[in-house]
Order: sequence, then C-alpha cells, then structure tokens
Amino acid sequence: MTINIPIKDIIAKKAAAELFDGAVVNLGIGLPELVANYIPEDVEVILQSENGILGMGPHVTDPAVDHNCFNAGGKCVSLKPGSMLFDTTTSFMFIRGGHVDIAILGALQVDQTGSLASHEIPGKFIPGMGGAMDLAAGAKKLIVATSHTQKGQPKLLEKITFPATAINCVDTIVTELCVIDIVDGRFVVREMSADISKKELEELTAAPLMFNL
Amino acid sequence: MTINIPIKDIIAKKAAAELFDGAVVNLGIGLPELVANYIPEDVEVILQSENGILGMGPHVTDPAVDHNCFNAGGKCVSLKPGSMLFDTTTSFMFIRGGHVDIAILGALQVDQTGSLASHEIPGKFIPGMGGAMDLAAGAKKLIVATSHTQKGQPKLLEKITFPATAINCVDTIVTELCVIDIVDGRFVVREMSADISKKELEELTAAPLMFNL
Amino acid sequence: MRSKITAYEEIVKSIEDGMQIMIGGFLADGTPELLIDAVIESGAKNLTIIGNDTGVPGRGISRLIDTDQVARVITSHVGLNPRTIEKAIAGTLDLQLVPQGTLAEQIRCAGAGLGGALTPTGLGTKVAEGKRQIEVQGKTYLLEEPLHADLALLKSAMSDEFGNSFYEGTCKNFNIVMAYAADTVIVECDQLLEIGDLNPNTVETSGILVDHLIKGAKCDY
Amino acid sequence: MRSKITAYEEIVKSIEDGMQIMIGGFLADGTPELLIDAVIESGAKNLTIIGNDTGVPGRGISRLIDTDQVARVITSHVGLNPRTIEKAIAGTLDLQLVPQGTLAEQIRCAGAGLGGALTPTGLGTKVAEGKRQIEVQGKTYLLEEPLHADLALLKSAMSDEFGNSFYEGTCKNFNIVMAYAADTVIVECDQLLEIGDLNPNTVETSGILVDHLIKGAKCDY
Repeated sequence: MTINIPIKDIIAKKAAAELFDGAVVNLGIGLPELVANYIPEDVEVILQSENGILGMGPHVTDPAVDHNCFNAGGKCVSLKPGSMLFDTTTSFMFIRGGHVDIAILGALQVDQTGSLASHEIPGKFIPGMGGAMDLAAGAKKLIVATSHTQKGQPKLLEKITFPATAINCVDTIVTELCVIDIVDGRFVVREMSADISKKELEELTAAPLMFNL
Repeated sequence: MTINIPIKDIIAKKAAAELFDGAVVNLGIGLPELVANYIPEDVEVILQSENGILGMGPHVTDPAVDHNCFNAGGKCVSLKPGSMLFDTTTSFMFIRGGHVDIAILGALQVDQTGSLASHEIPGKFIPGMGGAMDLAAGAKKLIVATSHTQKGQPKLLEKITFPATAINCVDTIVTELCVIDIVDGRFVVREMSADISKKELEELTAAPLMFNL
Repeated sequence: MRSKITAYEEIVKSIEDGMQIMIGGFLADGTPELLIDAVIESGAKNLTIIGNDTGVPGRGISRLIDTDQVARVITSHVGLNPRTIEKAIAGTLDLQLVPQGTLAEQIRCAGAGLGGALTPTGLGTKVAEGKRQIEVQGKTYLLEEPLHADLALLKSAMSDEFGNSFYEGTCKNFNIVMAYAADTVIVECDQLLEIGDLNPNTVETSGILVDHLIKGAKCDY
Repeated sequence: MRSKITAYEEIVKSIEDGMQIMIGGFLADGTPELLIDAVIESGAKNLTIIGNDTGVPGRGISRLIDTDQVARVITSHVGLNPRTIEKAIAGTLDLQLVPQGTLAEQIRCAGAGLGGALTPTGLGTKVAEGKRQIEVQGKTYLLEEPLHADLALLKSAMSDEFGNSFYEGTCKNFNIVMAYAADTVIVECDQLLEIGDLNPNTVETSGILVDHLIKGAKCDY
C-alpha cells in the first residue's frame, strides 16, 4: 500500500535526517521551512531566523501569542526556552561568521561544482536574494533541498545557467529521489529511493553521477 | 587679592566654557576629566565614556552605588536619567561615526597643522593610545586641553616631534594662558589671560601666533 | 535632555522630493506605519528607499510603491510584494538588490565612520560586478561601500522623550543600525515613556541619534 | 539545549602553551578573575593576550603579566599597569598597541566573517606603517585585518546553563564581541540561571557561541 505524500514533504523529511543534535540551523523560506516538521525526536536543533531569532519554535496561529516574533517568511512564531532576539547586523555576524552549522536552501538550479541558482530567472522572477547569498557564503554546511526536476527538466546540472546565488558552496543536495554529496566537483549519490534505478536517476540528472551507496 | 587655583582647574574651567547645551562630549582621562566639574549651570551636556556609557554622571565614592559602572579611568560613576550602556563596538560607532560632538583630550605636544601627540614619548612613556586616536579621527570637534608649557618648554609647536596621535584633527587648544583656534594651518588666539602680554605669549609658544581678540 | 516629540504636521513638512530614506522593518514587522502615512501625505516624489524588503501588499514600504512616490529601491528581497516586481520588470522602478547581510554592513559602515565592508558574500555572482576585490590573509573579499541616507524612519516598542528606544521581538531588525546612518532620524514609538523610565542596559538606540519622536498607534494594517 | 557547565580542573587542563587568548574587560571591570586563576594554574607559557588593556596591579590581565606567562600583548592601553610598561621597555614583553576602536573592529571582523575594517583612525601615525590604504568615496582608510583567537575568556553578570549571557553596566565592553571571534569560548558568570530564565531580548551572547561555563565568585581582587 502506498500513501500519497506530497513531494515537498518527502524532501523535507530526508533533509531533516541530515541534521545532527545541537546543530544551529537556518531554514530558507519555502520548502526548507517544512524541514522543521520532520526533525527526529532524538535530535534537538537550534533554529536561526535571519530576521532576528536563535531558538525559534513552531508557528503559532494565535497572533496574541508572541505578537512581535515572526519568522523570515513573515509567519508568527513562538520562541523556545533559551532563545535570543537580535538585530540584522548581529544576525549576519552569526551567519557570515560561521556560527550557523547548517543552512538549508531551495534551488532553481544547482551544479556539480556546488554553485547554486535560487533567486532569479532573468526578466521573470526577481524576488531578490534576501539572506541566501550570505547563508551560502557563511554557513559551515550548505544543504540544498529541491525537487529533482522542474516540469520534467533537470535542476541538477553540469553548470547553472541562471544567475548564481553563490559559487562552489553547496555540500549536499536532497531531492525526492536521492541524496547527493558534492565531492571534488562531482555529484556523488549517497542515498537513493527504492522506486528508481541508477539509469533512471541518470536520465533525470543533467550531469554525471557517481554512486557511493 | 589672588587665590591660588591649580593650573589644571583654570584650564578645565576654560575648556568647559567651550561646551554648548545638548552637546555629546567625551572627556579624556586626566586633565580633561576635570572639565566635568566646571560645566556652566545653563549648559547640559551628555557625557560619553568610551568603555560604554552615554549619560555619565558624577563620580560616586560609595562603591555599592552603581557597582558595575565605571568610567574610562576606572573610577566608579553614577548614571544620569536617560543614559545608555553599551559594548565597545557600539561605543566606537558613536565615536568614529561622528555622533560625538566634542572630544576634549590632553596633549604632550600640539602643532599649528592640528596634529596632536598625546600617547607616547619614545622609550619613556608608552601608555598606549586607548581611544584617543579614534576620538581624534571621529569627533566632530576636537579640543585639546593642556598646560601651555611643560617645565618651561613650549608644547604648542610648528611641528610635533613626538609620535602623532592624529594629524590635522585639532580644532581648538585651551591652555591656562589662552584659547587658540587652528585656522588654515595657523594658531589664531581667540582669548587671552589678562595677566600676560602678546609678546610674552609669543615667547612661550614655538610657532607664530595670529590674534583675533 | 531635550524632548524630541514632534507634531505629525511638522514631520510631513520635512519630507522632500528626491530624499534617500531608510525605513526599518522586515516584511513590515517593525516598520513605522504612521511615518509612512507622513511620507504619503507629504506627496514627496522621486524618493530612494532603503529597506530590507518592500513590505507586503497594504503594509509598510509597499504603500509607498503603490503611490508611485518611489523612483529607486535598495533592498534585499521583494518576493512578498508582487507590485514591486511588476514595476521593476516594467522599468518604472529602479530596483537594486543587495544581499541582506551586505546591506546591513553597508549601513553600519556609514553609521560607524568606516570606509566599507569586506565580505565574501556575492563573490562570483552579479553582485560582484564592477566592485573591487581585496585579498586579506589569503582570502578574497568584495569591497561594499558605505550607504548613508538623508532620513531614517524607525519604529520602536518603547521610547523615552529624549528618543532612547527599545525594539521588541523581531522588530529590532534594521531599526537599530539605521539610527546611526542618516542625517535626520525619526522614531515612531508604540509606547512613550518619561526620561529615566528605560533601563540603561536595555536601550538599543540612544536619544543622541534621534531628532524627532512621535507616538504611533498600535495598528492593524 | 546542552549545559555548558564545566569543572574548573577541566578548564585548567585545556589551556596550552602558545595560545592566543582574548580576555574581556576594561581595567579589569568585566574580566573573569577565576578564569585568570585557571590560566595561572595551567602554567601555560608563551601566551599572546588580546584585551583592551592589561588591567591594574593585582587585578585582571595584570596578574598574567606578573607570572611571566605572556610573551605578547595586543592591546589599546597599558597606562594603569606600570609592570607592562617596564617589561615592554626592557624588551621582555612584545607590546603591540592598537587604537581601541580598531581593536574592537578587528575582533568583530574575525567573528563576523569580514575581511577587515576600513578605518580613518591612525592615518598619518605609526599605526599606519606597513598597512594598505584604500580610498572609498573620496576618503582614505587604513585596512585593519581580522583578529582571531584560540580562546576567549569572558565575564558575565548572568548566564543560563546553555551559555546565554548578559553583561551589566560597563562590563559589556569587549566581552560581547570577543564571543564571536575565538575557537573556544569560556564564560565565567556571577549568577547562574536555568535555561529560559533570561529574557530573549536581553541576551547579549548566545549560548551557541559558548563552549564552557563556570560560576565565579563575586570577588574583591
């Protein structure tokens, strides 16, 4: 029996499995936000939100609670015991200074050199990079959480064609189909869905794959 | 009848007369600290201390009062209502960013180009510059408060010979004998003690004087 | 210490065409809505706005985008305000996108008397185009220049009459740093206190940086 | 959140010859005296100490100068510690004097991932010798490089077990910024709290930066 779990949640759950106990983690807006729902019970992470929180808790729906605390996506959130609130210069001291262990960002494209495109499709989609460029440059480990393809087209490439958000920064890519580490400029598949063959995965990826399963 | 007021206090009183109502003022350690005792009653200034105070009040002798508040000279001080406490990076944002209206510093030597030597006699006196270099570079107005001579030798020169604390920074010099503005690389005497003649003042100063009394 | 309380009408009068204005907030959280009203009422045109983002429809900087008072925006993210993107693509708004941490440091440099920030952020991307690269201790950095404004509009949770201010929760964001980097600083506070009522340890903006103060209404824009 | 409470003996053991150590405080105000005890007890030699000053006789960094454990000091002011000046003039201590605001920014750069500070401070003085000068927007600045340490020893008024810390009065000084700029950070607190007892708005050092925590005694050195 199979249950139809949305692809986003499959990706989020797999990305959550990459976290370790005690890690300071920044989750990008969108898909990466869902990772918070799947953090294993025996793993406690400290969520950083670039708008000024360390120790962010779950969303709250009652706006009377912690009225002045929002996440970087504008949603009202709670604070965990032991949290800290701060301004933007301090926030990016944490981020750029290497004090965030793991950043999880979404992607439009990502390539085997570890370059990421996530913030612009020229002439069409120009939301701005927000904190993504600083997170990519500063986090100790950068995980990209993304669907493997977009309308059937591969998002994992030899070389990104959209404007770069950061170059040579991505450590790991998590998709609904696999987990890939970037090692010396190559995609190395560490985990693979049981529903797919190596050949099928290669066909959905526009760059060579090595397998280390 | 003359009363024997210490020279330091004569200088401090004259320097205090240079302050204006509402000014944010940093007083250097030593002689400039005395300026606080002579601020005119109708003038309210906000004293900045580079170790982390805006709105510093008078010294307190009872260490139980405001135990954790000291000035940059290590003396226990009180806080005025409306004060702020902050760290060193913030302190020098105020200082270097031009948010301090007036800094009053002591001097070993000062010259007609506005260069100041206050922190080193090579091989003899090396206390370090502390915040003086930043104050000289960053304060909107720099006043030097100093005795006119040291053991009979002029401290006001054509060119300083001790290592510079800052170059081209001094706006005004206050001594027990006169008040001098530095204008276009020249000493311009704005005020003079009644006890001395122009000729005598010139003899005690190792640079040309202009008079604008 | 002098009271900075200023009438709304005075503030409206002080806003002029062509000004470069910093506005605190993050998705309008910590944005002074009454001061945005004042900018709208002033009718000032051709403004340059510096802020983390352009708010969300109907709130924050978004309201100035809608009134066509803004010629140029320097910001890190506009993804939650479709109108900004539309205007930028149509060419009626000059949109300059800057990484968020870089924007914060550029403002800090202007406020702290520093000549610019050396950051690794943006290396190898379009952000690096036309900028100097400096090598220090074996690493390469972009030189990002200081960013100053004519006016900063900030929103505090509490201010005393002198302008000493405290920002609660995630409303600190750009408010704290912008206070250092503008010729004129106006704070809108939720709660107005007497001088001496704020603990000196909790003041986040000193009144020495604040020129004008006005009490806002807690509003539900 | 993991407790950072560490035994004094463990701290003593962790201090090694040749370490570069940042120590918070301003004339020993905000300096962790128990952690200075630990450095003395470790017997570690050839240390480089980074601090605003070298304390006053019998207090703060001064105590390490007296035990001859320090080979080099990077500091802004030693005027209230005659022993430091004597040793520097005698050539038994390498004394590197740095303007106070520059020292703070150098530490901040290391902690914030920035490549250095561009400051006008020290232009035209000995401080500028051998340093790059960079022109930005028509002004000249010195490039001052980041300053990092192996260890930072800090003193808080209150810390929770995770290491979230608050510094009172004029004890904030270098403590806040140094927490970002060392491989290992040890905090000595006056008062030890449980996690959740500090208001998130008043935390000045996040526990994520703190490796070890020890309760000090309020002392009268």
